[in-house]
Amino acid sequence: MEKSTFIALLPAIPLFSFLVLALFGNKLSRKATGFIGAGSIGIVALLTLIIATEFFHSLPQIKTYTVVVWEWINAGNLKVNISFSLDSLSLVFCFVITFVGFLIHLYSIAFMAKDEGIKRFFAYMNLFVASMLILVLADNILLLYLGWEGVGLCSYLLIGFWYKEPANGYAARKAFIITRIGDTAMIIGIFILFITFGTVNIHELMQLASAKWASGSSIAVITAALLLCGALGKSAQLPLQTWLPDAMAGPSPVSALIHAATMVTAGVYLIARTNMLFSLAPVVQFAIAIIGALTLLIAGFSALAQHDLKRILAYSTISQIGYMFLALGVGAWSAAIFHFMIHAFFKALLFLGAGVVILVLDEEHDIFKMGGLRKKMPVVFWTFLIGSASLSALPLITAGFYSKDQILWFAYSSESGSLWLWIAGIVGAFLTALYSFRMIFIVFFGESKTLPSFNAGKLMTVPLVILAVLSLIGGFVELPESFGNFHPFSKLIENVLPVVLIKDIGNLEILFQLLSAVIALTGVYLAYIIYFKKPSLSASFNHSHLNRFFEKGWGFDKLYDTLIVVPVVWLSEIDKNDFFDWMNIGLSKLALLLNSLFSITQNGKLRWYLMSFVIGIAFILTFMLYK
Amino acid sequence: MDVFFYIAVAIAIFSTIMAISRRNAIHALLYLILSLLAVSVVFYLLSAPFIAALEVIIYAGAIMVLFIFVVMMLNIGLEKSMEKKWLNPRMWIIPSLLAGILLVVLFLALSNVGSLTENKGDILPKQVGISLFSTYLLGVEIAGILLMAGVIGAYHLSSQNKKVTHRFLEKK
Amino acid sequence: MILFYLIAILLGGAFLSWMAGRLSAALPRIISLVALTADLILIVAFVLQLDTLNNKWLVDLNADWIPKFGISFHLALDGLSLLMLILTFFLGIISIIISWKEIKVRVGFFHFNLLLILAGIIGVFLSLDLFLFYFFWELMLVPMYFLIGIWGHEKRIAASFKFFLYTQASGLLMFIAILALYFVHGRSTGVYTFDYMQLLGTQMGYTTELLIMLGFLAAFLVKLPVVPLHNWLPDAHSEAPTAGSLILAALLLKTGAYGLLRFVVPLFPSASVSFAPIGMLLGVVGILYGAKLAFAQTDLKRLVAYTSVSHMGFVILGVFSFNEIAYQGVVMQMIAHAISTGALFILAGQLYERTHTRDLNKMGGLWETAPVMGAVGLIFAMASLGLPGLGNFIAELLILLGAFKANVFMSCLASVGLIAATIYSLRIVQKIFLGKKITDWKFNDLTIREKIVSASLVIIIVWLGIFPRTVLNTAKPALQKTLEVQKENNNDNNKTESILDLRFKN
Amino acid sequence: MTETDFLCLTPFLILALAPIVIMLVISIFRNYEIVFGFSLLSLILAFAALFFIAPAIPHSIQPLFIIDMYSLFFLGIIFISAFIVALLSYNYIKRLEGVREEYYIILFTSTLGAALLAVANHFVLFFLGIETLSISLYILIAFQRTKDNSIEAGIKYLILASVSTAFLLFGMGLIYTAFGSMMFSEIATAISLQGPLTSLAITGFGMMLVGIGFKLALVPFHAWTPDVYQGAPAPVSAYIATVSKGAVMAVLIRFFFNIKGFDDHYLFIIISAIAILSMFIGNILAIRQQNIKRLLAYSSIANMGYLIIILLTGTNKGIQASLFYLISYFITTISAFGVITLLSNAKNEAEMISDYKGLFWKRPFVAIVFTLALLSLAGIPITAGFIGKFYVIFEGMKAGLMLLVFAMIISSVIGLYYYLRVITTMFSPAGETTLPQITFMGKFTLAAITISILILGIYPGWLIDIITRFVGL
Amino acid sequence: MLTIPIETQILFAGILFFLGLIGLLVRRNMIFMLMSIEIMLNSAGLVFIIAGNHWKQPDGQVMFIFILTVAAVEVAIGLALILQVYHHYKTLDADAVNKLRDQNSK
Repeated sequence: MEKSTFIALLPAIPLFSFLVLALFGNKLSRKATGFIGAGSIGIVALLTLIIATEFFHSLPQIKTYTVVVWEWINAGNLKVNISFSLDSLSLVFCFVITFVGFLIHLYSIAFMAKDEGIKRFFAYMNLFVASMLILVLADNILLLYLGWEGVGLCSYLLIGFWYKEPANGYAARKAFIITRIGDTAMIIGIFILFITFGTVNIHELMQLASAKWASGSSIAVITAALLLCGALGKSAQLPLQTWLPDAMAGPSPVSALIHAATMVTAGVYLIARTNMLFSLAPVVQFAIAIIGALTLLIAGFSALAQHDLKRILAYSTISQIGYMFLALGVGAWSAAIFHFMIHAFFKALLFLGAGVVILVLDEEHDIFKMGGLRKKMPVVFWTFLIGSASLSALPLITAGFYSKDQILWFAYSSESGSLWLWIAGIVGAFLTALYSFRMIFIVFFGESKTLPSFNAGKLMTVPLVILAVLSLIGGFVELPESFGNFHPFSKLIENVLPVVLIKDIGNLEILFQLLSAVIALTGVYLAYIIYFKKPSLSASFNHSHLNRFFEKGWGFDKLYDTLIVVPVVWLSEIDKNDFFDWMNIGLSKLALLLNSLFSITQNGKLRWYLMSFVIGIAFILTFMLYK
Repeated sequence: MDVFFYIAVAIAIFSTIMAISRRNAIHALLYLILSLLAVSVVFYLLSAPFIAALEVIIYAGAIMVLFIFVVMMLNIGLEKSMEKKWLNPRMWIIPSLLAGILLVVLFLALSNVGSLTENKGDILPKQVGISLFSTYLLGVEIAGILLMAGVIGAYHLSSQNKKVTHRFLEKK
Repeated sequence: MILFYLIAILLGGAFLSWMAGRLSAALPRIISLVALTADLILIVAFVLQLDTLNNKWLVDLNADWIPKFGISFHLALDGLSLLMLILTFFLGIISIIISWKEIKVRVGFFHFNLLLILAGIIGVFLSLDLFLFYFFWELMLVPMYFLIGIWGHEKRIAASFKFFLYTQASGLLMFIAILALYFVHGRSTGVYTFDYMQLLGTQMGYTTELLIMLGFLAAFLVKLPVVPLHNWLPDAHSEAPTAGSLILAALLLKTGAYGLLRFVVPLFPSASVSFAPIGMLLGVVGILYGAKLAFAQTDLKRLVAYTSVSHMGFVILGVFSFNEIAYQGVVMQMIAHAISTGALFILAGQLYERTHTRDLNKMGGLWETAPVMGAVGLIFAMASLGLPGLGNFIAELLILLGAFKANVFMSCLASVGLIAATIYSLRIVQKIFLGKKITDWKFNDLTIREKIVSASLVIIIVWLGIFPRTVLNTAKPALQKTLEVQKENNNDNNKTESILDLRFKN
Repeated sequence: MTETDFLCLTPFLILALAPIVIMLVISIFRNYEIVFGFSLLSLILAFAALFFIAPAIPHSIQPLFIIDMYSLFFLGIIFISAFIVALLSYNYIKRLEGVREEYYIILFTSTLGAALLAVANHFVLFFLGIETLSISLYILIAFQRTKDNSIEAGIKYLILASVSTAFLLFGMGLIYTAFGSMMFSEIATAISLQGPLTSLAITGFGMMLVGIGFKLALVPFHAWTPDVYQGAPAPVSAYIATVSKGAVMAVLIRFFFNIKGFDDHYLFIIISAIAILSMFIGNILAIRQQNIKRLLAYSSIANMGYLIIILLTGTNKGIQASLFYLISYFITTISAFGVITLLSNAKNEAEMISDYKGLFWKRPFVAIVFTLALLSLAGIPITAGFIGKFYVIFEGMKAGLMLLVFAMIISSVIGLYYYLRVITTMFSPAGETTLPQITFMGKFTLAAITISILILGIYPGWLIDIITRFVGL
Repeated sequence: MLTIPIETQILFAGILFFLGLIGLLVRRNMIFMLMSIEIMLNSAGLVFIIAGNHWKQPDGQVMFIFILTVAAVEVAIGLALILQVYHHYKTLDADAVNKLRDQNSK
């Protein structure tokens, strides 16, 4: 068998197990369900490894594997295949999806053990993995769109997994609809691409675009902007970020997999994938950087004000993806991907950890009702600490430091970078450290307020530990020049994505690194002061309006409510019964009116009839003679 | 001769007006007979002596007698008070107006005729007879059938029911 | 002759099942099932023995009917009609299966009407004589009217009246237009005929062409329906019995779309082009307005009915885009919408059978009671919002893409419909299956019979989503020919006559 | 009188002799069945006679008669309709109390009147025919003299018909004054010699229109129709709706086409207006009607409105269309009234729509017959009415009468509403009403009519060919 | 013989005709209505006589004879019916005989 056909198996296996679970789910035991659900992902992870090995073996020569599975659409000049292609970019994503995914699946077996919907859960999860793999492996943009929507669907299904609570359903729909808004813009962008170039193959499209479109031409800008809209929706960036915090209504493994590690970074993938297009539209690319910067700040502040453990993580996710966008915006492609990978490790870890906390505290989400958990669940504490440290980019030991620093550096140093972007990044980094350790101190230190009802099993802690290790050492695949100058990751990525262009500003990287390390540490220390040493400092802030403003996500929800939701609902209410119906009612009224009118003449009186006779003949004769 | 025509016309119109406006049925019928007689004079003047005779005999004679017979039979005199109520003077207005319009139309139509020329000569009753029994023979036969139908119908409709049910009982 | 047999089998089946209705209730069901299956097998067998699908007319049957007026009994089959035929037979079978338990009274007459409607529908899909076409077009109405009026829900009478009057009024306008075309053609060539093939490329003045086309449009747009003319649809759909709603939504509406493709575009090449902006606008308005109303409804069937309005907006949008992609999309939409909306109506029927209500506010949390039903509902809600991987996506994608070629602005507006579709489709799922349980209904999940129906529909919609080429390749030659004819006749227009010349005396 | 004359008069002679024979029979002994049988036989004979005279035509008996293919055709459909009405009357009349045999005598005289109209070529015959028909109809309408309704309908019809006859006569008189002849053909010649119509002649035509409009129940001379249809015995209503109207239509077409009335601008407008008014007023009046007989009356007003469109086409093809339309209208109306007749009994006339509640489930056969009849009236395909309407619209459009055609279409949609109302009532859940059993003969007749409705609806070609043979191109 | 123009003669007939019409419209008593009809028929016959005299043809008179016949029959049947009406309705008021009418008209 050709090695490349393995690629098709990647999405096929989880899809198959999804089918099995969906069709025969009720005949399977809970154990078998978990086995199939997690096992299939395990196999895929293994397969990814095999493919990766193969890939690395032939590295210098072959950059892309492609496999055509079947002809999908053939209409007019639109010819689309179900076909996958694998390059290093996809490979990184596949790796994250399958490995992190596998760990999360493993974790889920324990996490969902008592939930009656476990079969549904695993079915959806598997479907998600399949869709996500399709997304990253698709060799044409329509197939990518298929995966794109597929993950959206799974996200919807899993957010609303506990369907009995109407709020969950609301959150799920919100997520779907908001991302759908972005997707619609994106599909229009796809239309433009197809209409202009007559193909939907991403590779060809990019070639043709760079050949035919002038840089900065309006069509390129429009197309790039439209695709960006899709990415913004999916990756929960400004102004479409509001769905993600609500999406935490789903089970924690879902948050970990979909709303932290993989799906939300699809936007990053899309932009990276179509990077040439964005290079042709520098305005849009710069807008990405700005959006990223703004988002990371806004989300950072919001995270600081949250009470709900998972919402903190959610805002943190938004913020971190903001970093990735910032990186994309300044053309630091591989930095973005690097941060994506590291982020996947530590954010999955954090979510899983949070999941354990919440689970053992009987669905307690409020961090202020937790506390002192350090002793009671040491494994969770340590892994959570590692995750938070990585998130805060504590220097040297954490992977997050390497990835984030790279972004910060490029935010300033790349050709389109600027000081302002760097300042935003560094403020964000400070905020990150602050809220991360706010979490740690409030949840794990201090006096305990709620007692855990049981201890988490091995199946849950092992993935935590693995992820914690990855969060620590993951960063060593890419070391800055000032510190080891080891770049296998960016070399890998640069097979596909362009190299970041650096302004000629001399070797200041070490300075920036030091600065950010200090900032991160300051953040941690400040958190220690405010939230542990002198909680009164934070308490006063907790009730301020500003805090509430931050907590409500800067009022975006409210704004959208008044601007969009209220008018739409109003519109649908005022004309519920379809005012066109009045046309019919009017006509039938008219007919009935005429009927009653004419009916008067049919009153049975002979002389009336005679009168109508005579009037009729009078009219006829007068008309005929004197018209 | 024209004078006679106008006199006859005047009488005819006058008596017709009287006929349609009397409350008493018998009076009205007598005026009607007068009107028919006047018209028969006109027929005579229009070189139709035979028709004039027929008018007197059949119309004024037979048909009107039939009327009088029915009026007598139903003893309509009793309903005189009703007639008074029915014959509200205002009720004349609209019908007269309508008929007036039609008459004006007819008058105008006639004034447009213009080129009608008068032929001289008479139509003798003999001619009428010959025409009736040659050209229009089939018409006469049909008229016979028509009369037969009339007779049967009049018989059927006027015969009383043997079984008398009260009309209220007949209702469904 | 196979085409004639197809119709004859249905007619024969119709009368047989009516007669059999006196004997037992099961017999008519079996008879109609057999008749439809026979038809399906017949047509499939016929297709399988064909070498190629590339000829425009796969089979052509032409016989005199009323020669004095140039009316013939002309039936022909091409890829487009073939698809519609298979769809009709398949959904016919489905509609019989779903009525198995629902219809308890006057079973014989019910099946009589059902088969008669189907006969009318396939007649419409096959006729190549305009008079015959009109004949079948009207033939569908009466049995449908009976179906709604006898076996429908509470307000069935008003609904059936509305349905009948709307379609009849518009149909008569089309009839006038057919006659006008006949005369115009006869006058310019001396050949008085209703034959489609001969009427193609009729020379006429622009105004004449436009007016005649409007007559045709009236009928098709009402059937489709397009927004200001759509009022009959929600009533008819929501009041009809499940099989009735299914046939209405899945098949009857498609006759309108078919008519546009088969008649309006090739017969009136230049008028249809000049009408295109209005047509596309109507489509967009339909998409958005239908979606808006769908969102506001609390009656499940009514909601689905309005989604039909919205989805059919895509069809007209595609038809007036005049390119192959859009047309392929239209064909896909016809089929995918038939399956997905049909399935939703079936779902509504199943729910009604169990809960005796269609009120969404009384439902909620039914997933717990009926997960399979929920899953099916979910899939078709997803289909209806155009989720990739399901048939509707391909349809809407192709239509929007085609429309984008023709008119960027309209296509972008129409894309907003995708968002709107998301809103209402998710509302369906949420209101019925998710959320808190309001009532304490206890009922069974789908029975085996219902599962088979649902499963087959799910398989088809997924099949359409991932193997759309089955449909696309079949319809391709027919659509290409249509476009060719349209383009050809559009070029040589020496049009001098006007509609006023229609009056003539010899 | 030549031999050919006599030959050509055979159908009329049979029609004239039959009532006399019946009278003689009655005078010996009254037997309903014998009279009935003899009547049917005579009608069949009269019809058969048409085939014998066919070779001798066209033949005219100066000045009154003209017997050509056209009149032969009308004679045929008049005889057939009369035959079916007689057939349907059997039970209905039999159930009446008192003498009943006279019914058939009058049926013959009225048929004779109608037949004469079909061959009339002269005002005298026109007048005599119309009067023979009317006078017989007075009697038929009021035949159930024990019933208020019957008598009331009779007197209303009598007075209105007499007035209309007076107008007709006055109009004829004026035309005679204007042209010096009462023969259609001579009037036509005179018109063509004189040039444009004088105002006297136009006044005359206008007044004649009253008489004809009354008989055809065209607006504004329509008011009697519902009352008379309701009051008259059901078969008689059928007779009025078909034979009487058909015969008048026959003479109207002949006269109108002779004088080329469609060429006169004002006459054209007047007739268009009358047609449009008839369609709309007829249909609108019917929409809330609860009484089926009245409903059918209104429907007939509208249908006559559709039919006179044909007058304005001014072509032989138009006449063909009108003939087809008439036939389809005849069988449809007879079938509808036939159902009413068969479901009525001496005490209870099945005339309210509510009487038909649930008919579909109680008497499926009758209900289907009735449904088809109503659908045919509405012009829905597979029924004769559809082809009839198609034909009329076809010829109307060919002649460029777009306004009329559109009016026809819009009003027929209004019309559809009330037909549907009746149908809906029939298939709504069964009501309480008990309905009489239907005889085999009745069923057979209805079945035959219904099948012919269907045949004409599905395969009308042969009839069109026949009509073409009779009227020529 | 008369030297009166034919227009005047017909006008006379017309006056009689419309007088009859007025009578018909005004009177509610059916017997009077029947009488008015007779006036109208008679005046219509008068037109034929006038026309026949004008064209010097016997046809007008022949027509009159037929009209006479018909008028007689109509009167006979009309009176018979009026008798029946009187029996049924106990009135001769034409307006009171209105059982047959549209149920939704007053």
